[in-house]
Amino acid sequence: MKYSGYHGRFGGAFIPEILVPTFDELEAAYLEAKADPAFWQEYEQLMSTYSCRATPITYAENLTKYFGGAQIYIKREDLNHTGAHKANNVMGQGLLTKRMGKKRVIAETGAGQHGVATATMAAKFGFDCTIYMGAVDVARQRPNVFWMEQMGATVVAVEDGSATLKDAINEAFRDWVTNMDDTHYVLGTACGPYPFPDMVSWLQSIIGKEAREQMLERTGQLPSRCYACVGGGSNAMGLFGGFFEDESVQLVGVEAGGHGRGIGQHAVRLAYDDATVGVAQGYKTYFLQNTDGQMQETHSVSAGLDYVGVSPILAALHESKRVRFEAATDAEVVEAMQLTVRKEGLIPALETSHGFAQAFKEAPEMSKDEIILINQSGRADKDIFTVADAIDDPKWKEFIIRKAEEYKRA
Amino acid sequence: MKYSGYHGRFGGAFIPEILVPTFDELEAAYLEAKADPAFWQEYEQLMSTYSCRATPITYAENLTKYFGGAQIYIKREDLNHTGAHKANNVMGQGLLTKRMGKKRVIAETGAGQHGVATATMAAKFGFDCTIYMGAVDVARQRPNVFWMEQMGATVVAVEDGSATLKDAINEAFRDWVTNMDDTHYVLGTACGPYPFPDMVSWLQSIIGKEAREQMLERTGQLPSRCYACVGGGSNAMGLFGGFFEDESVQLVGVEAGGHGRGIGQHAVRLAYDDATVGVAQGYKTYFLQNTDGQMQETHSVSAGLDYVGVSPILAALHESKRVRFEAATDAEVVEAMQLTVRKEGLIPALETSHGFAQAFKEAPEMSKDEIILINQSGRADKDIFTVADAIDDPKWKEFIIRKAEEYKRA
Amino acid sequence: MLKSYIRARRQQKDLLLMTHIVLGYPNFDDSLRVVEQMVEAGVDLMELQIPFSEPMADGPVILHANAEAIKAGATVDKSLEIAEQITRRFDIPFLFMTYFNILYARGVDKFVDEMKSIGIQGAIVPDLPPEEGEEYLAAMKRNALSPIHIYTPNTPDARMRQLSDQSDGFIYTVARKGVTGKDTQFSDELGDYLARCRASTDLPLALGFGVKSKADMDFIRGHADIAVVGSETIRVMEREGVEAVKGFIQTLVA
Amino acid sequence: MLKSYIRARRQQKDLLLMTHIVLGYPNFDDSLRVVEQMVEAGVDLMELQIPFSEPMADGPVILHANAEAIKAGATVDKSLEIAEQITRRFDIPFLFMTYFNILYARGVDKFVDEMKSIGIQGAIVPDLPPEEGEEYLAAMKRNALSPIHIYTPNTPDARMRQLSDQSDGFIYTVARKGVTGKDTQFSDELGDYLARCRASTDLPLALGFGVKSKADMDFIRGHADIAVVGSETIRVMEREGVEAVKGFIQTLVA
Ligand SMILES: Cc1ncc(COP(=O)(O)O)c(C=O)c1O
Ligand SMILES: Cc1ncc(COP(=O)(O)O)c(C=O)c1O
Repeated sequence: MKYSGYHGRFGGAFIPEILVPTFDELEAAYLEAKADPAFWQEYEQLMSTYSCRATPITYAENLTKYFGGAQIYIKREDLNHTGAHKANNVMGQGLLTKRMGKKRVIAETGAGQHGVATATMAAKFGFDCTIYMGAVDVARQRPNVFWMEQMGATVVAVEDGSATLKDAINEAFRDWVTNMDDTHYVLGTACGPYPFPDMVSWLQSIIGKEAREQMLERTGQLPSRCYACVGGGSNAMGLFGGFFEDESVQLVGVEAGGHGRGIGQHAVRLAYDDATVGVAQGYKTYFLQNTDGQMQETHSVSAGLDYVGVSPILAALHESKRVRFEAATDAEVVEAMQLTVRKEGLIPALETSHGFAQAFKEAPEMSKDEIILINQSGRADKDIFTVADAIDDPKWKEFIIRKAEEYKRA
Repeated sequence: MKYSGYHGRFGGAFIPEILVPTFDELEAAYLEAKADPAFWQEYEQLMSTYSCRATPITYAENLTKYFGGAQIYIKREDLNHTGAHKANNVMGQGLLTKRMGKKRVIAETGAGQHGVATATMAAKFGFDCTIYMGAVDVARQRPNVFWMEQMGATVVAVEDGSATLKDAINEAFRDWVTNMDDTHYVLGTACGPYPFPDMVSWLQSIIGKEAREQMLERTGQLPSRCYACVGGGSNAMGLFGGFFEDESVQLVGVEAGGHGRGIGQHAVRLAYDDATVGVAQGYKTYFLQNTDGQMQETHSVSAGLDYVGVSPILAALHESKRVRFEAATDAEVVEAMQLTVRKEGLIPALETSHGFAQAFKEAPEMSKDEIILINQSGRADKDIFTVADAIDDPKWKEFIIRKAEEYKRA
Repeated sequence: MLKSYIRARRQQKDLLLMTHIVLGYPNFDDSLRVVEQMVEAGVDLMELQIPFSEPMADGPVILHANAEAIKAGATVDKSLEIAEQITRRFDIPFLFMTYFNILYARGVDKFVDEMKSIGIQGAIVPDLPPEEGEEYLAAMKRNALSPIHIYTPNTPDARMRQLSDQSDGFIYTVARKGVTGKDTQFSDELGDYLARCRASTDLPLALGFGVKSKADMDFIRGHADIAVVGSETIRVMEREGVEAVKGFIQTLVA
Repeated sequence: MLKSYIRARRQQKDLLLMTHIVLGYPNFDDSLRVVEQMVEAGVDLMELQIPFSEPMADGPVILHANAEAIKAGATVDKSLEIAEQITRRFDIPFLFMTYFNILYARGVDKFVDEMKSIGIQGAIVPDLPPEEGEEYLAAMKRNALSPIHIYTPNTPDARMRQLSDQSDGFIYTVARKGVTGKDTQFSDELGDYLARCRASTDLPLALGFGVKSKADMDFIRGHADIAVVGSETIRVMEREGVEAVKGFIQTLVA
């Protein structure tokens, strides 16, 4: 590869030898696309006709009044086709896949959002598609599996390891080392070996580019703080990407605080001290691991943030202090989601709601002249099973039990 | 009221005397808003910052190739906030409610889409909100009820009559005749007493206005045919509204053919001969009724089209032959939905898929120079229970049964 | 003529009583028996409601009765038939109450002509404002039947006069907003409203919605000519059986 | 020195055999017993895999073994301890196979120094391309240990030479794309590939991925110096028990 893919001491490409030519090819395609204005144009065109870019910015008037501090604006990635920012990355990689002449895509998925987005892209581009998903996630995210299958994708339930996202990533790599000739691996976040973190961040930067322009046009000023949840880091990198040069803009990444501090209780790689630097899944970053370097179980109410590693670019931005990292606990997150639903009629995904939770902690202390911008990375209505469980809704349970009786009778 | 609200021999306002002043007030507010360019501006502004108007037009390249006839374009109302065109009407009526100084909204809902949209609007505008929903629908559409309740709406299960949409409408009127002073009834489709059919069609015409401009810009020509599903008729009126003056554009409304001809088997008011003219729910149109004038049971795989009446404006356009009406059966609709998902990665709602099914019947016979435009009124992912049942997916059933076991154990 | 009957009757009584039943609920035999009880108890006139599948202006009790009657097989033909038996047997005025689609489906002229021929004296069609009622009003006039319209607390004076012009027999004034069968607070405000009604028409006034006790009757006395008892008799019948209706009515008129 | 050992051994045998185990699977005692069986059966050198939670380049069999070993309590300390016992007891060269994070977590220098001190002669780290391996390669060199790199069918000639420059002991050539433990078609194409490998390096060649029968061994003979049997011995052990391993190996080298 032309570049090493390091950001500070993080990143790199720790890949099996057999993938070296594949990564060479991918890096070349990525760098070429990046240098070619026609690519970005085609990408924007696709996103504005197939999804609804530019996604709007919504002024959250009720929440602003409720907290009585900074003015709250929301970047609406939830309005994307398939319901999350994942669509940006996926459609961009779809164009790259076409450029590389490949005919098949594979992807990992945790919550299922990235799987649905990839299956959708594959249907649109006419690619074969296999999605790897931890067996635990397949069991709890059936609605997403259902749609992936409807799109024509093969969904493989990964039984190994903890049978969740990281295992799905390993399994996707195993597929790739066998089928790299005709297959592109559509990694779903700003993690993994170079050039993935850079490429995914670049594709997602469409969020921040739009947002910066929209904020200036709407309010005539830049936000004081931008908030985004951080799983792998792609939606955060996407939003922040529009504001790195603006020193006045504080960038805040919010990780999954789960039940609180202590390894196994959360998925906080940067805001807490439980993670250490390591190398896994092809890249160097902070991981939630033990002293031997074995990855540990993580926990979050939101499947999409429930991951052991984090974007190496964000790890570097953490060290350089350009981005501040915070954590929101499961309880705070569910509360923030419910408040947002009730006050604004917006349904942020549980992942997304981490960003809202942190913003809500800070907004009241800020001045009314200040503006904060939250990235609504996705909508929660596809995750109704998870949300209903998080809220512990008795009527929902009754409904499911009755529905099950119906199915058993039939 | 200033106008009688007739379109040909259809329409009118057959309302209880107690609502006469309320309708006077509503008509005045509607006519004033319609005459005031600032209203439409505010409406467009709201829809472009809270929802994602203008919604894009997607070229369905794969379907076009598959059928080998007319070029197929799709207007993407599914990308609206809350997932359907219902948002247009609801947000517009929200603005009118504010203008009239009312503090509470009520609505009927069948599938739940309009209920979710209204609850969302109420959260956004800070209105109290009660949604009437047939008990049968409450039982089968729990996900939508869940979200309405999360938004802070009260959902009332209507046990009377057939406990479906028409009974919910009756019940909403019963609420209204009690609480008209502070309450606006947000009727969900282009039906009901004048000015509702006109007002809802006007608000939904944002679809057709955008679409006409977008088609000219994209293709330099007008579509030969426009397709929309017809429940009450609001999304059809919305799309068609952009093309009434264009005589070359055939307008095709597609009703719910259910199991096929024969009263009780379908919800076809215009394309079949089973319906007759009558007066109910405050307006005169074709109804599926017996010779006594009692409304009859209807059937459709899609709750949103499963209704005894139809927009009086469409009834008039049927008689004047400006709009052609067709029916698609349940089986055709499910097939059209699955094909669209697989070929384009788009997930049309079951309602919506009626329009697709008819377009697919006609596209192959049309020339490659011709263009057809289908209104994708909504997305199906919120209706996963219905869709999974329509497809009879065994894995889904297993999932629900397992989930129910979990809940029972807990 | 309905109006003159009411005027005459009012010479003898300071408050008349109009009651209401849903034809065919729970069945046509019981309908007949209830009418009998009511007439024996001294009711002055009666509404016979022809059931409709979408009774938009009715509250839960009457709504339920409509649905059950249809479920039990009540048709418009049978309703007309029983109505004819009733008018033949009992010597008080009977009115139809129903929704417009029942008339429309049969043909408005035909329906009104049949009303005449079976001895019905007037009709209340709650979803038919006079603006939509041209054909109906003409047919009623032609048959010298009384079209009854409704005043409500939020009906402006001008419209009251307009409605009065299109009405005959009496004016049905509703005591409050809302559907049939809910409680009404009979208050001073109501008195003001009824004065307003009185000032706008020469026709007798019937007052309905929520009347259910002798106290209610006493309050109305002097304000209106006719008290209307609707849902409450259905409730009594459901709770205590057909035989209880007579006793209930008697407590009202005592 | 590994390379000279291999060269010397090749004077006596036309094909050497390298086997593989996952340390601690199913437990450390069994690991020791399997090594014993293998050595007794005539294995020439062995890979000892230190289990890692994310064995990205391994197929289902080895992956499962990794996970089970960790679940059963295998730590890096214990793996090093048992490795030391093994090198002390058995007189063939042993290599470590593991993923880079195991080295990185302990400190690369420290890990490599410990390898040396416990008598391990080299290492295969499949997720550490030489571009990322500076510190590791230096430590290996300082300790005179053999860093083994991998050739694959899609490795270009130039990169083969580059990898060879960074390697010592031998080159691990994989017979096909994919992960460990899947079938390989041993074909003419494979012969061409191995000729290309041979031309690019002076080091001995080991051929791995999918070797599981005497027929496979016969095919390899003449093309490579060492045959590698990985997943298949784990399968034999899982199916027939630890004691069966010796017999299986004997059928290969017969
Ligand atoms: C809606 C949403 N937001 C955020 C994330 C987290 O990913 P990332 O940190 O890459 O944005 C996910 C992952 O599934 C998601 O679905
Ligand atoms: C997605 C969608 N399309 C269409 C309809 C039918 O309504 P209308 O005919 O008013 O567009 C509904 C009603 O719920 C709907 O949800």
